[in-house]
Amino acid sequence: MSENEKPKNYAGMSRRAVLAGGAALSASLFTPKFLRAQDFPTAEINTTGLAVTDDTVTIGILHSVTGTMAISETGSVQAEKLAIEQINAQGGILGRKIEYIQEDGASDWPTFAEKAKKLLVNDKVASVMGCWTSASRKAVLPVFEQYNGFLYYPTFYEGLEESPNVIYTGQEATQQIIAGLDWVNQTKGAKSFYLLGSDYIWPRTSNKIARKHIENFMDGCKVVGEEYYPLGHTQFNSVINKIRLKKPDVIYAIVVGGSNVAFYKQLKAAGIDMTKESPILLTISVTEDEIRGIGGENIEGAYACMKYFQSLDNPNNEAFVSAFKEMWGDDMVIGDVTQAAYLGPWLWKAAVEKAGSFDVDKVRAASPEIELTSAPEGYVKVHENHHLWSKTRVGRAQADGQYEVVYETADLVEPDPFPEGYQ
Amino acid sequence: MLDYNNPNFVLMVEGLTVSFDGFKAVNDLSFYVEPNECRVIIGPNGAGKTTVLDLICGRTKATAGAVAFKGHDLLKMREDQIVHAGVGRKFQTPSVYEDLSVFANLELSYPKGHGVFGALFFRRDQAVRERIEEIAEMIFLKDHLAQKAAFLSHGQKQWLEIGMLLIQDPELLMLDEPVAGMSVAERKKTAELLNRIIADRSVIVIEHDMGFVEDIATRVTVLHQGKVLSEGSMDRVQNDPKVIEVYLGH
Amino acid sequence: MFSDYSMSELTAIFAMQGFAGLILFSVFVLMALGLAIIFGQMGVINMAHGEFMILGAYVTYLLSNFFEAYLPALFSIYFFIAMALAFVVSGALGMFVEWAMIRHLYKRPLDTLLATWGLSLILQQVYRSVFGAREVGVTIPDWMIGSLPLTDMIEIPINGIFVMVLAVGISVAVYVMMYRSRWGQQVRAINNNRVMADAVGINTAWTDRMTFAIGCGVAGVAGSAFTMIGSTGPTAGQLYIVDTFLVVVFGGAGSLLGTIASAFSISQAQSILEFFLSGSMAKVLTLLTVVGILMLRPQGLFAMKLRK
Amino acid sequence: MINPFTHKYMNGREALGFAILAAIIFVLFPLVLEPFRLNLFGKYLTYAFVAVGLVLCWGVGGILSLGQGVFFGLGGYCMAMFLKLEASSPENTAIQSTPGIPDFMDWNQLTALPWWWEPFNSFAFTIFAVVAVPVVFAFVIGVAMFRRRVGGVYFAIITQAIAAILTILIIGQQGFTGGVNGITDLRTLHGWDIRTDEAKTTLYFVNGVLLFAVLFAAQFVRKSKLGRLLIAMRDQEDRVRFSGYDVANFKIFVFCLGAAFAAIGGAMFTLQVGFMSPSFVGIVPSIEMVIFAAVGGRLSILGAVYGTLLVNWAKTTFSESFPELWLLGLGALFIAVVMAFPNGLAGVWAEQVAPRLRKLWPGNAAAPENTPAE
Repeated sequence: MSENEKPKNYAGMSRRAVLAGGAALSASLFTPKFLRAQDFPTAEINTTGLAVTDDTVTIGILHSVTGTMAISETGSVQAEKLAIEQINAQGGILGRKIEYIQEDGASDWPTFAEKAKKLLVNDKVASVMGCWTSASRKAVLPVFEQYNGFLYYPTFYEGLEESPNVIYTGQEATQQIIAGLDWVNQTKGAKSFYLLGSDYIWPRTSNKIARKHIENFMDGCKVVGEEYYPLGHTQFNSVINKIRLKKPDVIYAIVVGGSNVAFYKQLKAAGIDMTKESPILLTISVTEDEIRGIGGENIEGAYACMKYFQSLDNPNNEAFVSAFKEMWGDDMVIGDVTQAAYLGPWLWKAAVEKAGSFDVDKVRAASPEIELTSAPEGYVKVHENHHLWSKTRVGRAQADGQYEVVYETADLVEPDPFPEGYQ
Repeated sequence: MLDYNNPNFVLMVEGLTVSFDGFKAVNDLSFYVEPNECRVIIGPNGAGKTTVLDLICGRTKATAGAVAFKGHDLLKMREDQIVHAGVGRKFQTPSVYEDLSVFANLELSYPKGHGVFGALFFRRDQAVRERIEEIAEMIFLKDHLAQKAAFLSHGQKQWLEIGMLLIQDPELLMLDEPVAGMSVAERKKTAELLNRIIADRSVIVIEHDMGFVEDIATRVTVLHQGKVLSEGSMDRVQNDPKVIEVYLGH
Repeated sequence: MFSDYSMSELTAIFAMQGFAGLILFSVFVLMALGLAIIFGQMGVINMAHGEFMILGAYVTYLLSNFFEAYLPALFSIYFFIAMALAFVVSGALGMFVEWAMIRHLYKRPLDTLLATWGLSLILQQVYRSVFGAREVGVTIPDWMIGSLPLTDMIEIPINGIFVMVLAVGISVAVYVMMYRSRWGQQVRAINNNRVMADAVGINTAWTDRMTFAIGCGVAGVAGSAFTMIGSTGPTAGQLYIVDTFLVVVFGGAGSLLGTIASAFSISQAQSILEFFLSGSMAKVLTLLTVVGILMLRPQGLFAMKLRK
Repeated sequence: MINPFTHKYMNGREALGFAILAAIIFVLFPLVLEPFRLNLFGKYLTYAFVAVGLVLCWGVGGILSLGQGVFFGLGGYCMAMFLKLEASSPENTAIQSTPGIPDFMDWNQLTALPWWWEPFNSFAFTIFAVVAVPVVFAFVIGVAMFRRRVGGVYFAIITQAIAAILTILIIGQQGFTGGVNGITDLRTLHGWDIRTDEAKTTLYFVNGVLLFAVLFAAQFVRKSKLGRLLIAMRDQEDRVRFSGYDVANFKIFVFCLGAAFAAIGGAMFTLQVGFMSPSFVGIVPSIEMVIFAAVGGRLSILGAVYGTLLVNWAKTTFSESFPELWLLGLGALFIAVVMAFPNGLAGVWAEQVAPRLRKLWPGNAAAPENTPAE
């Protein structure tokens, strides 16, 4: 991890600058309440023996920093650390500084379960920011439920889950899919869709929802192909030929990891110029992070459906992006999940303060209806199903690796992890 | 058509042929071995001597021909089945289990417990021990039973391998250069050993050492380019002009 | 599935699909050649083969950055320099690895497997520490991207042509080296009988080192070429390892022609299956067929029948 | 030198080695480790089953399988299927469109339990299947490969490919297998909650007892004539064949035995960890399991257990404090164990430690297990 993991200016002169930046940010955006620790006696706000002292509270960060998933999870770790830093600069939570214990899931699901258990049982952390893949979340879920821990999970995912011990700060599948499909249908007149994905649960579930929506809710639209390639597959010329044969209006791609890079490079090499929009490429799996590996010039013109893009034009986001770059380096890019990870500590802070307690049961009870006006993506709110209300946005990839936001839903989209009519 | 049950011969080889990518290492070879005969096969390098043994014991698959042993069609059998039928084979370079003791080497060759479960539940009983000691005595290794085979001399390894065959009491024993690398004294002892062994069985030996061949051979077959060049008693073969030409000619 | 299409459309698709098969074939050949040299000629199982490829890819990445920053005028041809450099760098690392590790293990092929697996882990971590865990984007000169329209409907990817030309070129070079040069004779002599080769005055130690280095160097070139079609990250090398080994083993170790024939049959099978089935099932079926055939014919497609 | 005329199942020194390991597993660990760590060690010990099998297959028999994860996984999946069915009672799954089937099936529009899941409602069948399914699978592979005399490197590469195929299949058939997430959220075994600390401690001991059963079985094989035959086969396969043995049968047997051991480990893994996923089936875990055996000493049955414990403990410890160093360490370990310590811990013990101990404490030195040659 080393290089990416270490704050660029941590050791150097500008640590103060980071804090100042954080403080400035908070002063302008996060209505600061100056809470003093002595107003909240430890015994009262922590009745379940969590790692809370008179001036600190310990939380866990649980991501992969080694193994194949380290590529993806790095940004989340960075965002969570930034949020913690900023919260501390603002005086912490209930007057207590946040300390964190970071554990490495090592891209290995039992390790995630093992480390989750360590964090909850040995370290008694008050909450955990962590996990990225569904598999790792599924692995830790029983641990969190058994030991009554509280997890903030940042990734957009397939839904079909609603745990009392998890707050899902990313989108469940319908939030990411439906608005995008409607948009491409209404503004681009797209009628036929070719669904493509890496072979595992998220792309399959997402494509299932997409197919139901296309077939049942979009007039005259149809799916002309659907298929999956093993994770790590690097040869897409055959499927590109099939796509040519079917001539879909939209290629709906949910390819992940190293396959992503191969897919877009080969698509471009095969003469499918995405800037010509024939066919249109719509994806839900490529954030700014992935574009760095793919190369902006190879994906220019593709559309992505997310809730957040680094280029979002609002003051919250400007402050967030500059603080992030200040902490981690100017060459950093921020993707959808990174932003969602950043929300975790803030949502927890808000919930703890609303509950006036670190006790998991009280935080849980306080969580629904928590609002964050200061989120980089704009206003978000916690639904009682533990997911976030958030807007869906469509961005168009540029050669410089950023997205230009071309559409956003007028209202917040309600999270619906068990969508009726889509199963 | 070969009469597989012809009682006059222990081994009948007819029309045996094998080709490697077109090269015929053994070409339409026929010979017959009688009971209690010691047949020595000689021939220049590359004559196909070792290949013949390989073909008989199933190590190499023949392209054409027939090999009959006591009513069995050896060409249709697996190596281990051929061994069970009563054919033993010693290799050119001594191949013994170097990591195991002499005792264990002989024990593994003891003809009992050859199935998976037989081996798993094999007991080292009195009969086994006595037989092993008997053989060890015969091959001059009685005092070396506890030794790791790796520490034996080259000649001793040759003997051990012969012993490993003897313990199975085969009816046909095939020895590929049994005295290679032995001292003169060891050769003498080996010749003695072979003469004792022949009493109960037939033996095919490949050998270059003519003195040794004279000591043991009942009959000699000379191979050349995969074919029989000459066959008969030592004297007859030695005086055969074709043989002389091959060995001395050009 | 074809009833809805006109004849010309179908022709175009089949032409392009045939081309896709050829590209896959070239990719397999490039992946497998280095390994075929090392495994086939030396009997060494190099599990770090993928990491040597990625080293070539990283060299290309560094060079692309260098040219972008300092020699933008020459950017359009940097790729050739990068491939040459990838050969040298991977080859040099290969030479070092042979010296430090492999030469002690020639009699223990299964142990080379474990040791080189260890090496692959180390290299992965080194890449991660140096280049970061994320994939890096390698900028490809413009002329190498895009496609050549042959007819209205048939378009041929330029990088595909490039990979094919490269595969042919390297195959010929390796063939000449192995079968037409004195050095190749020595390598094969060693492969047949090490002791004898030593005795007749072949410097076996040096020849081994060069063979290993060249195998790794070819892997580096392959990795460099793959920046056009695949990803460059610390763990990307692992994606190739199973396919590569199967190609070499299926072809029959020790036979260059076998490797090429096996790359051809596996790639065509996979490419055709992928066209008619879903990607995952195509992959499973291809692998199963290869494993099945290997069970029936363990010596591979083209192994020579030898006297034992 | 061992007396060649006696043939004992276990000599005094080996017995002491077993006793010490038993003391460590059954007394020391439960006393000094808190439940969380104990469970962790229980998980490590499930890998030891695989490592012991590898000692027989690879160290003794010379057959290197890079697909042991397949058998570990199959055993684990069989157990997971039973537990998942129990966790998916119609009451627990009332919110699904088809209650009574596992949740992942419901998400994948399955409306009935696939027929091949049905038998896993029975615990007796499951226990049988845990061993039988992997063994049958190993038998098929073994017959196909060893009858055709595929060995050595080729066998390693083909088993590796099989591991890759099975992983792709399990991930691709997610409606039937749970896909990449695996079979998760396993709760009870015949109504007994396996997630509590007490249950995990109990399972730890069950695991320990099973491990010892496997160790005794391995010791029996090792000391039998079959064990010596395996060594003989590894070094002089032709000689064994021409001593009248059908070599393939012995290889098939030991490969199946290794598979059975791995499968028991897999089932215990599922019970103790609470889920099973394709990430234990693939190439990487399979190769890591080889290193457990190699570190312990590829010829030493007890060494395999120590090797497994040591590597996993190091992995947990290192990745807690220096995650980036772990891969370097693991890689270096692979190389070191091949180049410098081919006999692993057992070799170091027999060559370095034991002689010194004996000097210090004459006549009473204990060796976990001695080096092989008999």
